[in-house]
Amino acid sequence: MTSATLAGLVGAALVGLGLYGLIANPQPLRKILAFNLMGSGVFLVFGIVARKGAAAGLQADPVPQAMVITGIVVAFAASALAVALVLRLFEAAGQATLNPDAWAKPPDDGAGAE
Amino acid sequence: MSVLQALDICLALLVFAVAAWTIFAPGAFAATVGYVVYGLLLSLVWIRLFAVDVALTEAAIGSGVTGVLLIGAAARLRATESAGHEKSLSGLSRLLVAVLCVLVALSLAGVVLLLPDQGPSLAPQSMQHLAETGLGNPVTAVLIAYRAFDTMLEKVVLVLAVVGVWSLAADRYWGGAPGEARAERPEPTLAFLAQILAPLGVLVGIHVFWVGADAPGGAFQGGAILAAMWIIVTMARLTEAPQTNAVWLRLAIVAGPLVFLAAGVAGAIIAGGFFAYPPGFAKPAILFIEAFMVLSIAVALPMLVAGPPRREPRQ
Amino acid sequence: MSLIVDLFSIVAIGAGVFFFLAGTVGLLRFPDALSRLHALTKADNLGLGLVVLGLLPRSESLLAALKLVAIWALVQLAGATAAQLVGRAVRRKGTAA
Amino acid sequence: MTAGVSAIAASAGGSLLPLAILLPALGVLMSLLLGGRRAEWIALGLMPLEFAVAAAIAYFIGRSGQPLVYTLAGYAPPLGIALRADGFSAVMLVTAGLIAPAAALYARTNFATPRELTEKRAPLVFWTLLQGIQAALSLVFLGGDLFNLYVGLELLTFAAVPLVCLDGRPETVAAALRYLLFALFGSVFYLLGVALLYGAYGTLDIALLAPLIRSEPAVWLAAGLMTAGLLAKTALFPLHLWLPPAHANAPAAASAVLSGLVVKGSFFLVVRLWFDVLAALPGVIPGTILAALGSAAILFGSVLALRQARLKLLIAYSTVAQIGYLFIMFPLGHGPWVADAFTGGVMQALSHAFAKAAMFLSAGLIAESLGHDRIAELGGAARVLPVTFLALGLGGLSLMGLPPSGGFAAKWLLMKASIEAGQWVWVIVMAAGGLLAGGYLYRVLAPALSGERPQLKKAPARSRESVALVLALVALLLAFAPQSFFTFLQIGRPAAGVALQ
Repeated sequence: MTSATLAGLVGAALVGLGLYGLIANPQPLRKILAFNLMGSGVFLVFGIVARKGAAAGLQADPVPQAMVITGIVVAFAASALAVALVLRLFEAAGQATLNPDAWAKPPDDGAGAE
Repeated sequence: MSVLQALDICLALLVFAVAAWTIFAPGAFAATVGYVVYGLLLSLVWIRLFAVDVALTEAAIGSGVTGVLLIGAAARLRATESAGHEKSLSGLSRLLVAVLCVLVALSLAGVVLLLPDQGPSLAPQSMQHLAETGLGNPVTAVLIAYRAFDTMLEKVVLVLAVVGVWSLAADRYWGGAPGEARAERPEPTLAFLAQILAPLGVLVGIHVFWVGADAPGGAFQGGAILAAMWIIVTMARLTEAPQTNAVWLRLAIVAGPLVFLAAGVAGAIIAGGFFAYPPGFAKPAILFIEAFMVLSIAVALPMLVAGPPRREPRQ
Repeated sequence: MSLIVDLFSIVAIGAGVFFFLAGTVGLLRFPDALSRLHALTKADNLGLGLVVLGLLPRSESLLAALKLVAIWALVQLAGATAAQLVGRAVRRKGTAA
Repeated sequence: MTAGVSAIAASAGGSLLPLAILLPALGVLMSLLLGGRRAEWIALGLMPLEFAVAAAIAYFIGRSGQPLVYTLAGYAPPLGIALRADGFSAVMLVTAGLIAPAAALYARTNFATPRELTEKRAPLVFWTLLQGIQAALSLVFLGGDLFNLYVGLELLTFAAVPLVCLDGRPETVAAALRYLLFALFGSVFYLLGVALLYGAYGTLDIALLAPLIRSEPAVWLAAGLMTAGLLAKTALFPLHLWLPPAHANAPAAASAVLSGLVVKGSFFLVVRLWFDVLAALPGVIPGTILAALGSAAILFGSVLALRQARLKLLIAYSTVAQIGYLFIMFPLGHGPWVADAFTGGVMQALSHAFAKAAMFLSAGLIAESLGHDRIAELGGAARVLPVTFLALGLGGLSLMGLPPSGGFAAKWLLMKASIEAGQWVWVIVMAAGGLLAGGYLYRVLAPALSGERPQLKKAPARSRESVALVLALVALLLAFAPQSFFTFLQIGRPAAGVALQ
């Protein structure tokens, strides 16, 4: 088995693990971790695609590599926004949870809709 | 089986084990620490895939800056973590989710195994046009020339992310500074590290950007290293984040995409097409654009880590 | 000559790996945070130093050799700082408890 | 660069395509840089220009009868990136070019920077991100490269999510966070599919990829992953959970854009995927699955809309249902009825965009005027707010699919295609959906038309009422779209073009 195929299998496993964490872990911060894990699994799939495209004296196809670099920056930006939302929720509700029953204040009924 | 293959297998198992830890660890803080380790291991995998540019980006941004961001959040949330306010899934739905995820992973693994050993590639075309760009690193050529449009828009994504994070400030803090204020007596150990590391790191960051034209490296990686240095200096509380209404800060954040966009439009006027470079002047134009991108990345990443403004603006 | 260089590299890198291993065992087996920290930092610094030493004669240029030494120095610095910080956190927690 | 230059400006008017994306992108950057009320001026100042560009693109396409193509950076695909505009792209572009300014005019009251401040949080964020949504939608409608479209999807997410929680209440922050998590899940799945397609064929350019597609495992997996990802962003049942709280809690102007336009962005890509990229696959079974989910969305969303206590939540659940109609076209993609099915789907996207924007703006006015949007306490409200409720009702007409309205034209075309294809079940579902829509609108309108006149906290501005009314009227006028409009929609669809003859 080549190291590229091995990396591809790891990527597949990471996507599975990340997906599980994203759905099954109730805490928002753990979901963000899981999203990052899933993202890096996807990037690894790009990585083996790049490696299998080794040609013209290059060890790997540069186009998927560039896409991964773009993707890593976007994933960071997404994590930053998500973390900021979690911390804001923590400040506003006293709990960093998507479960409204645990918040300090009851949600209002739309009296202040605008 | 060669030694290298054995090492590959060990690395793969280690990555998988640490990844599983970040999902199944009992505490969010421990899971986050696991994620940072995971990111560093992943950089090694990227080296083994002969993608050194990606390895640098993963180490600097995927593991490094993301790690600081997530650990900071985990530390702030740690106190309430054990309160158990979450509605957990029932055992049965957990099982169903697990089955679904295993199915996705297995089909993905199957497809990956089916990919031909010599796959389709744009490597020959990338090399064929490399001389026109004046660059020696084909990955940089893809980012700044062939697919320049992607890269410019992705810089706009970063700007939107900054606006999004700032939008979470309280109204009275708008325009103020995020993060902790500068300390009168900074943490001595961290300050010592920052004082030695930051000047070196700035040199390394600029070096990585500069060699990126011809060797692994580039604007993303160099900018991320500079960003990390700023983060360390603010963590040591030797300095504090700037006010978010500061004109220089806003200029620094938009400079990269703005210069890139302007160059793209200039290409339409002087080089015959949006984002085209005039023949013979491609390399200086690219380095000019990249210099502003480094600046924007070096400023935008620390601002994203710092979070929304938390202090009232001084006039 | 090359045989001696090879031998030197093997011995130095082998010793370095041994120290890493010892440090890791210490991390896993020692009872409390401070002694774990002790095992880890000592062994890792020495281990990395030996690995770098073993690699030095194999570097292609003076610049590459300097980079190796710089890496070692930077890891020393970062390791020492991290150990300090962890140690302080442990002590603070210890007095609080 | 000699090899590349020949590929530039492949069609007259092609250079308008990058402009449609770069203008609002420039607006985003300048708004943050200059700050304060200048963000509002920049947004309002650029909007006419952006609309002119969209209209010019439509003009060039209509004149030549051919799609517009533009090759960026002088590198032809697969190495470079191409932008393409067909009839569908142009129509969506013009729609976005109308609805965004309408929402902007409406929003000027809510997002003005007060005189005494140089800059205020909510206005700066709103005006900057509104332009971000415009840039993202232009990219989504024009992108010819699957990875470039991924960047467009991310732009859309980053611009849309913070608008949901501008007021900072915990429930809006939670809604935004849930929205972001769904959207990120969608992006990752989409990107994974992109990786597999690149691995199989070495190109991501839609025009180059389409003829290469064969029925093989990598393609099917990629198709499944990308579709699932896009459905999460479009909020098709059962991935709709994020939508009602997000759309109901956002400020009305933002809700109008989110419900009217943003979900159409990812829907547009589902259409691109199955009608353009994967046209070679036998699409009846996946199409049937999509339509079945759509049917479930129609019934489920409508029933839940019937049970809501708040007007904005009712409208948001009705979006869940109306999204369902968009997916009825997918199993009808093969056969002589494909043109009707495609046109019906597009008409549904257009009429829902205008009708729903009108309804959210009306609901916003109602909430501002009465101080609440509780349905149980709307009695007599239409007698004091006649124009607002007229806009709400006319929008509702389109949702029900009653003539004359764009919604009627859409549903009629979809039903006609279903009957011709012998797929009667969709006809029944659509008829039931129309009845249920009538039910939830009756719940709002009937008491509002009778009963005691309630006391107004403040009367809505005529100009803002007119904005909502104009949008609702456009949704109605779509019913009178001439045959040439349907021909225009088919530009760039070779298979469907044959069926038209």
